[in-house]
Amino acid sequence: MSVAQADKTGTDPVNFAKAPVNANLSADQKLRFLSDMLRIRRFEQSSLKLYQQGKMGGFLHLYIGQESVAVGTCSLMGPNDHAITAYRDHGHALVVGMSMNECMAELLGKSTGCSKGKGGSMHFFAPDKNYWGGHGIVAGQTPLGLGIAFALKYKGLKGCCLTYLGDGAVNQGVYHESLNLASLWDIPVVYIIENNQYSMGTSLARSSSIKSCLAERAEGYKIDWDLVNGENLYEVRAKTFEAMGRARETCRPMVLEIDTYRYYGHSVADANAKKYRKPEEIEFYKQNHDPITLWENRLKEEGIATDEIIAKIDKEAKEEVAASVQFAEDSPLPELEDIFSDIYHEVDMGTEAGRTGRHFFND
Amino acid sequence: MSVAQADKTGTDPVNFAKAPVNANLSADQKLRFLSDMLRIRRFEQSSLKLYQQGKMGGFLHLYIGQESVAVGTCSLMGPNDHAITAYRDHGHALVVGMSMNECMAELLGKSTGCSKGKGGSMHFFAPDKNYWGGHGIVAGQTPLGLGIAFALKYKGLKGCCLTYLGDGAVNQGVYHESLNLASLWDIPVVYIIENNQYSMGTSLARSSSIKSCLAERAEGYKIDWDLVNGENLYEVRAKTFEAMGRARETCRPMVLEIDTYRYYGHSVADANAKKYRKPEEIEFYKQNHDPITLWENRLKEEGIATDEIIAKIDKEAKEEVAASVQFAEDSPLPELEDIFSDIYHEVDMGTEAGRTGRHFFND
Amino acid sequence: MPVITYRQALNDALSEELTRDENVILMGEEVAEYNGAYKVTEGLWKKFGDRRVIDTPISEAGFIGLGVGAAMMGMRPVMELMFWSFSYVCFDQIINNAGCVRYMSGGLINCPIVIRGPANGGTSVGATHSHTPENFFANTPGLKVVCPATPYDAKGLMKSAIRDNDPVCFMENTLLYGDTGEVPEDEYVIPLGVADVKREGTDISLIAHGRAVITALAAAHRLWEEFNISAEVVDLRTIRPLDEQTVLESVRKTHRAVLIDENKPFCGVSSQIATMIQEQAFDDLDAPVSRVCSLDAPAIYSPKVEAMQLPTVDRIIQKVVAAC
Amino acid sequence: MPVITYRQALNDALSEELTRDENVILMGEEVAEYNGAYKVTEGLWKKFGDRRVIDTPISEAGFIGLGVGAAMMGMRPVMELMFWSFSYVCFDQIINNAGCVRYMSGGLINCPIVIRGPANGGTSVGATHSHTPENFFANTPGLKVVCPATPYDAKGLMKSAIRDNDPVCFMENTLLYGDTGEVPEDEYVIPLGVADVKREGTDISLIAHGRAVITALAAAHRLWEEFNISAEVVDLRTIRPLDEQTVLESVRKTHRAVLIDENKPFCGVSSQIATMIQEQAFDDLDAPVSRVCSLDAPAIYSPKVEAMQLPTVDRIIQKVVAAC
Ligand SMILES: Cc1ncc(C[n+]2csc(CCOP(=O)(O)OP(=O)(O)O)c2C)c(N)n1
Ligand SMILES: Cc1ncc(C[n+]2csc(CCOP(=O)(O)OP(=O)(O)O)c2C)c(N)n1
Ligand SMILES: [Mg+2]
Ligand SMILES: [Mg+2]
Repeated sequence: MSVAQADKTGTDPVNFAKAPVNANLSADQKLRFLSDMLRIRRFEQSSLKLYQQGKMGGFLHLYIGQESVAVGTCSLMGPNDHAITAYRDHGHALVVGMSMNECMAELLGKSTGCSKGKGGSMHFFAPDKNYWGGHGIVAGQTPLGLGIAFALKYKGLKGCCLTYLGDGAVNQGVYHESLNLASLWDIPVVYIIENNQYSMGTSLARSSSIKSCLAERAEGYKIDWDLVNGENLYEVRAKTFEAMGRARETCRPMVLEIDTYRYYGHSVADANAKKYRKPEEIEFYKQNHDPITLWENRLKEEGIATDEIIAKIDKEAKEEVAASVQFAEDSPLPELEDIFSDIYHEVDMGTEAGRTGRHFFND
Repeated sequence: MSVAQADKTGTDPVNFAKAPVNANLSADQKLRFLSDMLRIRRFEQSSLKLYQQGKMGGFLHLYIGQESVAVGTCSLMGPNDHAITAYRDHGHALVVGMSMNECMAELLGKSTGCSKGKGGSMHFFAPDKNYWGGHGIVAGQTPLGLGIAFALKYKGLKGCCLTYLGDGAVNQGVYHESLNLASLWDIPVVYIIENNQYSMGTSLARSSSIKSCLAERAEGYKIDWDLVNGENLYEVRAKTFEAMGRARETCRPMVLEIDTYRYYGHSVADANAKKYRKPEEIEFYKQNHDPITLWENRLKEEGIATDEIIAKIDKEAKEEVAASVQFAEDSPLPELEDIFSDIYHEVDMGTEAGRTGRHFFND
Repeated sequence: MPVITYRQALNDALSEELTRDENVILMGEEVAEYNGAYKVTEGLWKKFGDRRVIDTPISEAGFIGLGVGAAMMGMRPVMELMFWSFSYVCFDQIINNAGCVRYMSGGLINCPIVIRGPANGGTSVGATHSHTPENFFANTPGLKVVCPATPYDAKGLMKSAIRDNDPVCFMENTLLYGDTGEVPEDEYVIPLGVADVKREGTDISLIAHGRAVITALAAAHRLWEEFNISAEVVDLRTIRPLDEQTVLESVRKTHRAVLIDENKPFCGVSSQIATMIQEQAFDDLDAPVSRVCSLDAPAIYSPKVEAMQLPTVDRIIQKVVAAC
Repeated sequence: MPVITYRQALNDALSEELTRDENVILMGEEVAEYNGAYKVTEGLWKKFGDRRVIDTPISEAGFIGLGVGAAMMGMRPVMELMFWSFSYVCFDQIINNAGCVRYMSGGLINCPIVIRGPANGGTSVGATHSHTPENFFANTPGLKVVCPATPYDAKGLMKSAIRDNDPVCFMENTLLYGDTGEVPEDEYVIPLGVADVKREGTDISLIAHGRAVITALAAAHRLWEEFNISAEVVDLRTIRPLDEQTVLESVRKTHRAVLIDENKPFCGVSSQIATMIQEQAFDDLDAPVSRVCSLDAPAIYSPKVEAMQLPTVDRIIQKVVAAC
């Protein structure tokens, strides 16, 4: 059933700021959210430049336009809460606390990258920060998030796993298998559909047949669901907090569908970025729904931020990015022999198991 | 939306016999349904004996108890209607018109079998009768039925594909992918969930988390669905006819969930057949819900059948079965070289493509 | 003869077969309105419309299964996998339904489907997007596997694959899409199961498929220029059916073979070729058959390093010099 | 020493490891209340309860993915596939998530999962249920593959597989579950990557894995009795990591090898072994390495005929006699 239908306490549009999880926020915390959103945007803007300079390979999926989703949801993570997402993974990575250095170095394929240059843009990981990536196969991460949450419950830890997927990913069967398992076994997983309305060049209407929304499919599995206006940081936090709380306390899963929008193409290689979406559409979102601008205005209204403060925060973000670019550029590439580490744990550790028998079959 | 909710015309429980598709049935047709159900049951009862005599290998999944579903639904197939099911495929095969001879011979692995002894119990096929099998991988047939229906629409033929699956099969992701595609593209497929309440030893409650029923998951895809009491042949036909009619006329898919029950184990090899279900439960169904007994009583009430007529029909069925056993026993096994035919069409036909390059790599 | 790209050659083949046979349709993610993630289907949606060229949701198991069902009904679906790596989410549909339905029906059904898309490493898209499963599908009796290396072969083989009455896995390469070559304007087809000697030689046979053929040709050139070694380059073109004769004739002439294979080594295509050669040409061999495969690790992202993970001209030359 | 079945040996290994390590759980279709489709997990649900031994819906991609996620968190899930054939509906989860997550995370994550179940033909369950994908998974760096032939090996290898910190594909055989053999009562483990000479011989090496080892031993017996040929039988036991040394030592001693492999021939495990032998023991070979594989067709149902589709003692003897 839709939570919105069920019970509106604390989720009445006008009240999101008053929701407990938002009401007690300090000015510093609120400014931190702005800083985090700006850090994501600035990080990606220069990564785009580097890509265009030919300093990266493969794919680069930019998160710009969706920052409020990662910041709003990941800012709620406690010590036993975990997160896992798809290939559009830079935003979540920075919010959970990964350094720009390790992330930028990964983009440039350097050995100082978070994945030692082996994963690239789609594969940022930080298990020490409860961040499990970064996955390239559409919806392939959806049962992994389920398993992470299963382990939490098994170990008796009160936590949940935020498991992100896109509006196109909902049509991979494994997501449905995961929903049934989550509900059948009471697994504390919170699925977050980041609905940016397109899967590559395909609009939601051309890829999904739905009743009223994508999250509603959860009904068939007796899973609660809710719709979230992603441009409103307070709403994102209020509704996600509720879902996480229920998961932690009752182990019940939930599906949140968060409306958002990406400004750039599906990936930087997307040649048709401005064909399947009218430039006016993109402009309209930038003008009226930019999550950063909206949050800045909100903070100004609340008297927390001034143009000066905002400029200062932005300047710090840009400086952090610049430093990370420098770090990445200065970092060494992996060596040829590095190709053969990080494949088998036993081999890497030089255990007896890792030394017994032939593991690699190079001519 | 549930059709039952939407509109009850012609589907009001008391009226199934009066539904157009049943009202005009001749006595012969009604007796034919009885004969078809008895033919399935007698066929399978002796196949069970043969299995126990060690004359078969592998699996034997008996349909006994579910006969009214195959008879009720397949009896509605017109020239452009097709059917495809899983491994519990004997009943549908006999109703679409496959001969007992070719079916029994297939069970014994004889070259006179419908699949020349290459497919076995799980793989009966008769494309000339619009019957596409017989598939062993749970839910693997669900997108195939979609493709058959897609081809019908593409060729401009007014027909549909009855695509059967079990209550356990609904938790394979590919079924959900198929539902989305069917609705998104208006494909005339009718999914029929034969809900016999168990997938092997697992009850529905232990395998599926649902709101009210399995078919209801179709809601999330904007697909109409309905529940059917499988023991009532009139109801099965009335509701299936409605679904097929809509599919033929509007190309809209539908999901029907037909309640039924299997008397025997999951397969004859099911060692626990009487452990996960109380013998009383099985007895209860046999006593109160046997589709054949219920139909016999109905025909008696209608003055169409007498004990003599029923006995005669049953006798004919048994004789047909006995003859098919004889035929199967007398038939030859495939030759060793037959292992290498029916793999590549081009090779079998001796075309140039079939003669170019090496196709088989036997030492 | 006109010189066109590998991409254009495929596009022409698809366009000609769509025109030729009403039963041919194209289906896949972004193949229609988007013109294809790698533009192989560019312009075909405009030309043939919604009915013939169809965009799908991200449901490979669902739409590949749909294609198999439609093929059983006599259609000739040409299904695009944006990457062959994504065959791993529809593996069952390809192997069990496309590959086994004819056998399990005792020959009552055939399945004239083509599944196509790129299967290659070397583009820094990471381990999950760089799989080369030609060995998996060629392992499967009932399936056919084609890996063209040039525009000419790509067009002629695609037309044969579409007209073939059995399921064909057609594996392209994103690094070859831009390569150019002569392709006749007149209609032609290349039968499956016929290898092609891309360069004649007398001292050693370099046997390869797909992009490895191009690498082998570059190596052969340098071997001649720098080492005076005359290398023959045999392009398998199709993996199953396999043209063993051409391979054996070459080895019986040169008495030496190095196999170039972008597959991972363990049970890669080259392991089958090596096994076949040593079994059928044992006495003709003056040296063991050796291999140059992708380095045996998941595909590494780091672009410069990944370039060294695939078979390189230098590694081929080392092997050849060692064998001669 | 007690004589127990292959099934019981596996059951004992699972029970001991469940007792030993709280992080070990069993999960799969019908593994708990039903005691396992093939009774390998019999009694374990009663003994360890709902929390440790868990029945799943028919959602392989979902629950194998769940197991991978739980393993990333430090659990040691032992996942049953009722048949390894069903790995084709969760192929992506096994190869991309279990197999690649360590690499793509630069070694930050490891995945101590065991995926187990039977992988064999010969039981008339038809083409879709008779797949033997050890070559597919062993092709994949990041995965390990184990194929035990005897109760003793099954127990010792299962315990090592569960304690191993990398993903292990453990492939059993429904035709071996009832086989009996001596298994010590005291705790023991068999390291992965160590082959076992199951019978010593001097004239020819028969190299096999899984049930083919049993067939090879029967052939070796008759070869000695009837032809006075002394055949050595090498059981690979694990496919990856692979004990090449033991294979090469045997071949260097006998100068001849016949590979027995229930895999399909094209790129089957034996193609890798043959390639390795001819490359590393070329000068020691007095005859080409030859193979006896499953006949190259989908598994036929007809029981008597299917028995001939797998490697038989007669086919082995023919090959050996031809090679000697
Ligand atoms: C199984 C699979 N199929 C196709 C792809 C190629 N692909 C990568 S992202 C993508 C679109 C996904 O869209 P959505 O789920 O909406 O996420 P978004 O990119 O909008 O964040 C596609 C088709 C893939 N990576 N994996
Ligand atoms: C992908 C896959 N997983 C598991 C199996 C083994 N299996 C065969 S039938 C079955 C139970 C299916 O139950 P249901 O869908 O309810 O159909 P029913 O047998 O009741 O007709 C299982 C688990 C299989 N054949 N395929
Ligand atoms: Mg999207
Ligand atoms: Mg059932």
